This record gives sequence, structure tokens and C-alpha cells, in this order.
Amino acid sequence: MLKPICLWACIILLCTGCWDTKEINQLAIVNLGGVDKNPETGTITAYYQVINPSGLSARLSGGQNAAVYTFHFKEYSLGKFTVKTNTLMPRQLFMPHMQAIIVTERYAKQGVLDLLNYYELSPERRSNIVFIVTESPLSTIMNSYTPLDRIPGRYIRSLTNLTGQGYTSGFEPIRMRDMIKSIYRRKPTVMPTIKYTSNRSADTTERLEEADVNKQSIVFTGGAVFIHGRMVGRFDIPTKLIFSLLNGDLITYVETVYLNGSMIDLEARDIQAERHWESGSGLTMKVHANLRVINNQQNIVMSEQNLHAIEEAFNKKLEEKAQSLLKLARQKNWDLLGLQDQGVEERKWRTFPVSFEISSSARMIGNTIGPYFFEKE
Amino acid sequence: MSGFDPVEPIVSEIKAVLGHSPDFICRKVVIQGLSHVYCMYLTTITDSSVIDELIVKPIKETSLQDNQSFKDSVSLLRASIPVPEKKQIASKDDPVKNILEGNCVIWDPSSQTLLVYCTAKNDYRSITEPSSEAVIRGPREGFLEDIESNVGLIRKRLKSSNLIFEEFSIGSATKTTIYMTYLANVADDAIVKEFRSRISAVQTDSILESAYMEEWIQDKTFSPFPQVLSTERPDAVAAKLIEGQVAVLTQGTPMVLVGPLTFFQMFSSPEDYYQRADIATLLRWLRMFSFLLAIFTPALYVAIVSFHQELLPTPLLINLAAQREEVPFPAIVEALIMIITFEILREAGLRMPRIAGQAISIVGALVIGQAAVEAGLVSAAMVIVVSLTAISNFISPLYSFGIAQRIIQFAFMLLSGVMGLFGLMCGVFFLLVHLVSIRSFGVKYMTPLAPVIVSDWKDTLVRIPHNWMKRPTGSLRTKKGRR
Amino acid sequence: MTGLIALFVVFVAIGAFFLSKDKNGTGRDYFLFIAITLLGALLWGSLIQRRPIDINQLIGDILDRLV
Amino acid sequence: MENARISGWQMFVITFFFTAGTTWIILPGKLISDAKQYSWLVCLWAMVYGLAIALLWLFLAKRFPGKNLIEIVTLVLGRWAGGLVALFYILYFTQIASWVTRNLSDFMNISLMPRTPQSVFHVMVLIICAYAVVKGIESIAMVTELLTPYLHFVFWIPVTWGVAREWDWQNFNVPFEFHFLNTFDQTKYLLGFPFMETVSLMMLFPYVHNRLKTSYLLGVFAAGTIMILSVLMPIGSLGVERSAHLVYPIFVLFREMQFTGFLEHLEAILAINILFVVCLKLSIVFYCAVLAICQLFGVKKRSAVAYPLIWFLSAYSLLFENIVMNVEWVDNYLFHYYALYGIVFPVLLLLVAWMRRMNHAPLSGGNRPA
Repeated sequence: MLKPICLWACIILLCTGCWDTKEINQLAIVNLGGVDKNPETGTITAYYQVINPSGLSARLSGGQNAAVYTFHFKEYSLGKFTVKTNTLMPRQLFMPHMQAIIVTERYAKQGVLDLLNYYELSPERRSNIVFIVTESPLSTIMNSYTPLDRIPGRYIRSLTNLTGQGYTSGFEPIRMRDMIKSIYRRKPTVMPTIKYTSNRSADTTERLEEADVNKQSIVFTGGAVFIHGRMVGRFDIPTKLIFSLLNGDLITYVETVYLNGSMIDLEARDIQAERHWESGSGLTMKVHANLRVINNQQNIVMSEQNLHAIEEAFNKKLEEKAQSLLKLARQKNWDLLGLQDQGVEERKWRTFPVSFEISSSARMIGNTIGPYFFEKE
Repeated sequence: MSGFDPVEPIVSEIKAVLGHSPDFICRKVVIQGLSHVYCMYLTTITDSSVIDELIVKPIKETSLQDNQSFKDSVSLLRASIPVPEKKQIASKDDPVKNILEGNCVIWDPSSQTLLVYCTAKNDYRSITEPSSEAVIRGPREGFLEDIESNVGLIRKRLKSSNLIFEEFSIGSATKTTIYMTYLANVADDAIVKEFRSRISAVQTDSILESAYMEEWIQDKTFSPFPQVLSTERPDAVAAKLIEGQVAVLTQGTPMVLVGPLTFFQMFSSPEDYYQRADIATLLRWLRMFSFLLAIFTPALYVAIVSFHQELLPTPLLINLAAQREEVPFPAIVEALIMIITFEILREAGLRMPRIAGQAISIVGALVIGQAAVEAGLVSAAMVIVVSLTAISNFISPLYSFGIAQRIIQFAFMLLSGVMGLFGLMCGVFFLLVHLVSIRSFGVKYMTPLAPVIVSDWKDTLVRIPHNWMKRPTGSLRTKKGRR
Repeated sequence: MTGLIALFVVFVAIGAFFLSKDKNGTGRDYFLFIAITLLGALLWGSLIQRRPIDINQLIGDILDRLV
Repeated sequence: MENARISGWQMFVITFFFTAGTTWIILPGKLISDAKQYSWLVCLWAMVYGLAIALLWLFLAKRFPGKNLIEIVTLVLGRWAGGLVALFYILYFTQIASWVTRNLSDFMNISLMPRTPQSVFHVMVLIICAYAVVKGIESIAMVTELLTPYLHFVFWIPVTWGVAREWDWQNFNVPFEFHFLNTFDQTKYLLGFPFMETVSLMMLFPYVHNRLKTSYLLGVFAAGTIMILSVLMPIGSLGVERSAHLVYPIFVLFREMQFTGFLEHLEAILAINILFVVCLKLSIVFYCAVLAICQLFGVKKRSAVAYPLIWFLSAYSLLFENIVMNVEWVDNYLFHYYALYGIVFPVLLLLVAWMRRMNHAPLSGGNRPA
């Protein structure tokens, strides 16, 4: 029995230089990353937003000092950043807690394959982070504080988590892993785009005293369409929703319908989008949704017949949207429904007949049975 | 010391051996009429009142005339002395041993015989509650230093004819009497034989406490884990005997050794059998969980803080980073400081009077911990980790098991400080192999889990209600439950 | 490099100590202990001199010729 | 030959961990890049092949009851030729052991602790397994039994939960024409790697007293199913192209699992699982190697052989420059090299045994000890 202990002791003596120890205080915890590539010169600017732990913990003095600090570096190749950061950053780069990566539109248009390759190589960088394209310059976004959630990374992450609840797997398919998965697919993926409401970044902590958030804040504007890792176009939010709905990712969204001259808001829930392939007549998409009335402004008594009318209106509205998406796909030559991935040949997918059968059933109507209204004399 | 008659060789010999000690008395008692006898004993370990009243006086009063029926003086002596005669011995060296054991030896020159009367003075303390194994519900009786009363305590609980006591006398100097006891119809013969051979194979000069015996009869000397259970509670010993285990009582110590001990028996305190079944099961799981807690918390803390920070969720990581802002030492050094201070406090707590002891050690740790945090030597999380391990260490019903936990906790912490999670897991595998390779009297140490005996799970991992328990544990291959 | 040699010497010392202490150890134990340790040392030496005795490469070449 | 006894259940667990040990970590990446979404089919016929080859060895073992591989070899082929074949087998066992250690240190370096030198991992794991070997096969069997519930519980619960959430049938119709022959040829290393290594378990056959046949075959079967599942899961959730490019797809699968907002970083659990699985497989094959050496040279004390072997194995596992060379070597030579030990030698033994039987006495019942 004594022998293994002696062996063990000399092993421990051997590795007194414990290689992988890194103290918590020597870590620069990166929470938000941003990358921009200048199309002409090809120099890459990387922004790292690092958390300042003492600034965050209320216990310590003041608490007014900044929650995050942003560093940015310029390099001509991605790999050199880990070394370049030692020139300015006093601490060691620590990437596992990064919540989102923001890429400028011009970099997206050149194709982000090199970023994806570099990112996936090291296990320290995790690939289930949110992938975002920004229209406004990266420096304004990365250098500004955010209200309510003092760390911008978590601010963006909680925003995407909220929208994520409307999607099948609980997460919106806007993460780096969905991006990588779609590189070889012909069906495009849509990543969210953001804009900064003012051209001046809110980079001082006084910002936290201002009440009006909209003056300087990050806003989700829509979707950027990526095919084979290159941005080819942009969607607004409604088309993005329809795109995810028809591809079976979406489960709930809110639709407004006009009936008898008034507006009704409906929440469509547990949406099922099945694809039925008939050999002869192409693809029929059967979509079914349960409706819940959120806002009813009609000035007639709610009745069963009225509910059916609402369902009809919803089906018609959804049919229109689906057809417009189909037209957009064919016009822009983007295989939005992923037909080629499901076996349709390259040449034939644009003329491939697609028909929609949309059905819905109004299930819940909320607290009041019918709306308040004045009988028109 | 009255003048002795040179004719008596035996008396002179005894005197030669014991004469020097001040408490040796050799009285020459004249029986009415013609003959006389010698009565020898040691005053310090005999009950002088018994000797005067019940031995010397009757000898004096009996006169040879009124009971002529006796042929010689020996039968006369036997008839007259009311104290139960221990035995009649002839050989020369026995008298010294008997005198040393506290008996009174009577030498009758006329019939050349030696009579031994048991007059030992037993002024032992009364039966009190065992302080180390206090229970909320259950008998308050604990064993005593006197082996006879211990046997009595066991016999009161196990009134079965199969309860066998085998006597051994071990230790050339101390000659301590050792009783090995088991239930003949339940205990497995192989285990009993193993016990018997090991006890009789002990050659040492002194056995002062059952711990000596424990080291002699255990299988593996270099293992921190106890292989024999030492307890002060007669009800626990009785319960184990019924299960088919063997107990070893030692003269002069209340701690009784019960074997073979397996790993999972250390999680069950005797109190489990007096609580209701579900409470007892939950308590047992709590003890198992606290065992894991005691071993892994400091090691995991050190491994995660200094090697794998990505395992922490972000808010916790920020919090820890803020706390450790001004702590100068790396995590492993900080952990070592705190653990060692706590061990010192605990040891000090033990030496102090019993009541103050436990409280002092815990309060001390927290107070010192808090001061250290203020002074910025240690991070607050570290104080929590250390006190958590300390508290979960106290919970183990067996003190020797608690010490084993502390040794492992220390080893794991060093490993995780050097190699992180990888080193820790290597340590866990090493511990598992070590645990599994231990045999306690032929019974595998991790019995109901390692060689999977599902029928035993009902009494180790879970305590099922008494009315469901038909057969005793299968792992001890007991006769009744023999498969 | 020196650390490795030191460790090697410590290992052989401990091994020899334990083997000698164990009474019923036959001559073969010694022989085998020494043989395998030397084999290991040989391989380690080749590794340190950057000219490893690559057994896998050897197998690969033999198989290339055979198949 | 220590007088150990292993029960049927323990033999099943040992075979399962031995065959399914490190395969489910390393192979899916390479396999998916070769056979795309039909890789689970490859695992299926590899399992069938594994079971067939296992039957061959069982038949050989039944011919010589109570004898392990080395004894059979020296018995059938006589002292010198038998000794040579036994030396081959010892080399085979040590190679498996060093490859397993190498896989562990590659995994640790790539995913968890990049700056620690590899030999530290090798020596640490080898020391523990040497200790387990010195404690004997019963201890190894019992440790395997102890670890099985933990390893399965901690692996399958998060995996099924995570994969079920992100399952996507779309990943399965990636355009790829499937030709049986060239896929078979491309992925023949799968026949070798997990399934032909189980010949080393023949060293343990004499210890198993009851239900040897069922437990051994069930172990190989269970390992085969684990292989199929561990190939299906990355395809289902990560997609064929992505898992084809990853060295450890299962590890990445674990990293990306998100349950609640709080419980995110689970790869440590998998790293621990992998370490335990490697320790188990290594101690089993290390035990077979040490037992073979002790058997051949008639040495009683296993520690005199086990601890010096650490030096040899830690050096041997440093021979591969890097993981790419390792994968290439496996791709070209593994099947042929393993076929030598898995098929050629057993058939040779059976033939010689049959021939010697012929000239000695008529074949009667077959298992009359020579």
C-alpha cells in the first residue's frame, strides 16, 4: 500500500508547476463581442466588452463606477487577437461567458465563414451564443451602457430569451450554432439585426440617470438573410415571423385582423406547420393554429358566427402573408421554404407548386364576453 | 507480617514473589483445636469486609468437635465459608495469578490444597449514557469498564441460549480478559472462526483498550477507514449480534468492538431503528449526502475557482471575482489556511470540557472566519465552504469515520489544487478502488452495492419497517438466511 | 529532462526496496521488474532524443508491404 | 492466476465498459464524415460482426474450459511458438492501453486543460489503473459495478433531454448516395476498433463461473447499441456536416445544452464521465496485459510488473505526434493489424488444436483437456 503513495507523491512534486491554474482575478470576463472587417483593407476590428466585477457588486464602495469596459483592437487576422489583447488588457481573455457576438453589416455581406471557422476552433469559445448583425456602427453599440440590465451582454441575452419563448425548442434559431448548421444548407437562415437609436454612444454612467430610454438604446429592427454564411438581404419583422412559421420553428405570434370595419388582435398559439408532398401536385402546407382574442373592438355582440368570421379573416390574412413570402422567395431566388434541402432539384424549385391550407380555431376570448359599444341609431 | 512456619514452601514462595508489595497480606488463621490455615490476598484490589466477615471469622468459629462428620479440614473449610468458592487449584504459579486478580487464596497445610475465593472489589461507576453516542430516542444505557457487567447488559437484551461467550486472556503483562460473543444459530461459522483465529494469534504484552485489539484483528492496516465498529451502546451491539455479527468485549474499557463492518453500516446510527422507517431512511440519506458534501465541497471549490471558471454561471462568477478582489493567496492556499485553522479549533474544542467543546469549535471558526474576511485574507465564500464541510463532518455517527472523512477531504483538496477536476476525479477513482479492495473478515467492504446483493438494500440504503424485515442481511451469509 | 531522470531513479529505488522487503519474491520478479523498467527507459530515451522508436509506424510499413 | 470470482452481471458490465469505453467519444466524428447519415447502419453491421467474432472466441474458450488466452496459446502451440504468440498478444494489450491513455490526454488537452503537458495525464491515469490492477480483478469488477449507475444516470438524463429538444429530422436527408461496398471499405476500422479488442477479455474467461456466454454477448450487444445511439444523437441535433467537422461531437453536444437559464455549463459532467470510462477500460486492459506477462513468466506478484509497465505505457502513448496522424493510422492499418489478433491467431489455434487432436485420438466431445 505504501508504494502507490510514494509514487503519487513524486507525481505531485513533478507537477508543482500547475499549468492550467488561472486565478479568478486575473480573468477579463468578456460578456459581449463585436467584430468588423473593413472590405477594402481587410483589417479586422474586434471589440471586447469586459465585466468589471467590483463595479457591479453593490457591497463595495460607490457602485457608481462602470459595470463594463470596452476594449477594441485592430488586426489583419483573427487568430492574433488572443495575443494582441495583452497589449492593452491587464487581464487574461476569458471567453466562455460571452453572451452575444455582434457583426457589422458590411462584414456580413463579405461572408462570415472565416469568423465561424476561427470561433469554433477553441473549446473556450462557446457556440450557443446569439449572432447579431448591426446596421449602425459597432463603436456606438459597444461603448454604450444599457438601462435595467447593467451588463449589455445580459441585456441582449434577456431580450432574445423573451422572444425565444415563442419558438419550438424554447430558443429562437438565431444562435451561432444555427448559423454553422446552415452553412451547407440551401435554405437561408435569418439572424436578427439591431440599430442604435442615436449616433452618439451613451458611454458615461450619467446615462443611467436619464428616464427616456428610447433616446439612446439598442433596437431590434428585423432579420438579416444569410445563405452559405453570406448576408444576401434583409427581412422586416413580420416577414421574419412568417419565415419561421412556415419552417415550423414558430409556435406563437400576434396577428391583427380587420373585420366589420374594426380591428381585432389575435394571439395564434401552438402553430403546427406540416408539409405534405404529393408526387404529382407538389407541396401542400397545412397550418393550424389556436386563436386567442386579445383585443376586440368590433361593435357587435360576440357570437359563434362572429368567431367563425374571425377565424376566416385570420386564415385569409395568413394565406396572404404566406403567398407574399413565396413570391419574395421566387423573386429573390432564395429557397426560403428549404425545398432544395428536401429533395427538389436545383432547377425545378422555383417553379415547384406550393399551396397552403390554413385552418384555425378560436379557443379563448379573454375576460369580457363581448366588446362595449354604442348601438348606432 | 506474622512469623511464618519454614515448613510451608508454598507460602514462602508466594511471599518471595509478592512479599515486597505493601498491600500483600498473609494471615495465619488457627482453626479451633489443632490445625491452622494461611489466608493470602492483596488489600488494594480485594473487598476487605468480605474477607473479614465471610472467610476469616467463619474459619475461627468453626470448631472441629461439633461436626465430626468431615473427614478432613478441607471439606470443613468449604462447608463453613459462605463465599462461593471459585475453584480449587493445585499448581504452584496459579496462586500468584489469582491473588493478582483480586481473589483470596487459602492454603491448608494439613491437606496440602489451595482454595481460591472470589473477593474482587468492584467499585465501578454506575451505568450512564454514552456521551459520544447520545441518541434522542432509545435506551440511555452505556457499557462500563467492568467486563462482567457489560456481559450482563448484553445478556439482559439477548436472553437466548445460543448467545455464546468465549473467553481469552491476552497480554503477557496485563492478562486482560477478552470475551468474543456471537449468536451460534445466526453468525456464519467462517467469520467466527476468523475472529477466533485472529484473537488467539495476538502476541503482545499489554492490551489496555479495545483499540489495541482493533489494530491487531483488522485486515488492512494502512486504510483510514475503520473495519471494526467500536460502540458503547449495548442495544447497538445486541442489534448487530442478531444480524449475525461478532462482538469483542475487552476488560477495562466500555468500547466494544463489533465486526465485520461494511461501508454502508457506518451511515446507520442505532437510533435509526428506533425512529419510524421513513424518518430513518431520510436521515440515512442525509448522512450519505453529508458524507459526499464533507469530502467534495472544499475540493470542488478549489478546482472550480482556480481551474474551471467556465462552470460557474456568470452572476456567481462576478460575485466571486468581486469577493476575491483583495485576497492575496491563490484558492488552494486560502483553502488550506482555513481548513487547518478549523482543525486546530476542533481539536481544542475536544480537549475542553465536553459541553463547551463543540460550541467553541463552531463559533470559533465562524468568528475567526469573519475576522479573516474583514482583514481580506480569505474570501467570504471560503468561510462558507469550510464551515459547511465541518458541520457535515460532525454528522457522521461514528467518530473514526469522521476522521477518515477529514483525511480524504484533505487529500482531495490537495489533488484538486494541483490538477483541478482531473486530479480530483483521479483521486475519486483511487478511493473507490481502495474502498472496494478492503475485506473486513472476509466480507467485502462495499457489500450491498459492490457485489450487488439487492436483497440487502432494504436495510442499508433504505430502512424498511420492521414488519417487512423477514431475513437478516444476506451479505454475512448468516445461517438462517443461508442461500 | 533531469526531472525525468530523478523520477526514474526514485522509482527504481522504491521498487527495489519493496521487492527486497517481500520475502517470497522469486528471482523472476527482480528480472521482470528490471526488464520492463529498462524497456520503458529505452522508449523514453528515444523520445527525448527526438528519434522515437515508432512501433505504430513500423506496423504501418509492414502492413503496406504485406497488403 | 488469482482465485478471483466474477459474477455474470459483473462480466456483462466489464465487457460493456471495455467495448463501449472510449469509442462513443472519438469515433462518431470520423464515422459521420465517412458515412454521413448512414453511419448508424455502419455501427449496426459492425455490431453483428462483433457478435460473430465473439462467438468464435467463445467457441475457442469452450474448447479449453478454465484456461485463459495465454494458457491456451502455450498449451496448443507448445513452449516456443506459444511464447512468441503470447508476446504478440502482450504487445497488443499494451498497445490498446497506450492508445486509450493517448485518447484521454488528447481529449483533456483539446477541451479542458490545454496547457498541461500530455504525459502528466498519462502518468496520473496509469498510476491509478496500476493500483487497481494490483488490487486484482475483483476490485476492478466491483468498481465497475459501483460506477455503472452513476455513469449511466448522469449521461443519459441530460443527453436525452437536450437531444429531444433540438431533434431535427431534416438532418437525415443530406444528399449522399450510399454504396454498401465503398462505405464498408471506408469504415472497416469500426469493425476493428471496439469489437476486435474484446479478444483481450478472453484473459478473464476462467474467472467467470456462471452465465459467461450470455453476459459476454450481451455486453458486446449493449456496446453496439450505445455506438448506434452515440452516432445518431450528434446527427440529429448538430447536423451531419457540423458533427463531421468536430473532433468530439458528443462533447460539443453537451456544451450546447441549455436547460433553465441557470444550468448551462454541463461539459464538466461529461469530462468526468469520460475520465471514469477511460480509467475503467484502461484498468481492464492493463490487468489483461499484466496477467498475461505474469502468466508467461510465472510471476506471482502483480505489482512487480504493473508499476514498471507505467513507464513503458506512458512512453508508448507519446509516440503519436498528434491526433490527425492517429486518425490516419487508424484509417489505413487498424483493421488489418487487429485482424491478426482477432481472426488469424484464434483460427490458427483452433486449427492446430483440431490437428493435434486428430493424430492423438478421435475427436470425442471436444473439451477433453489435452
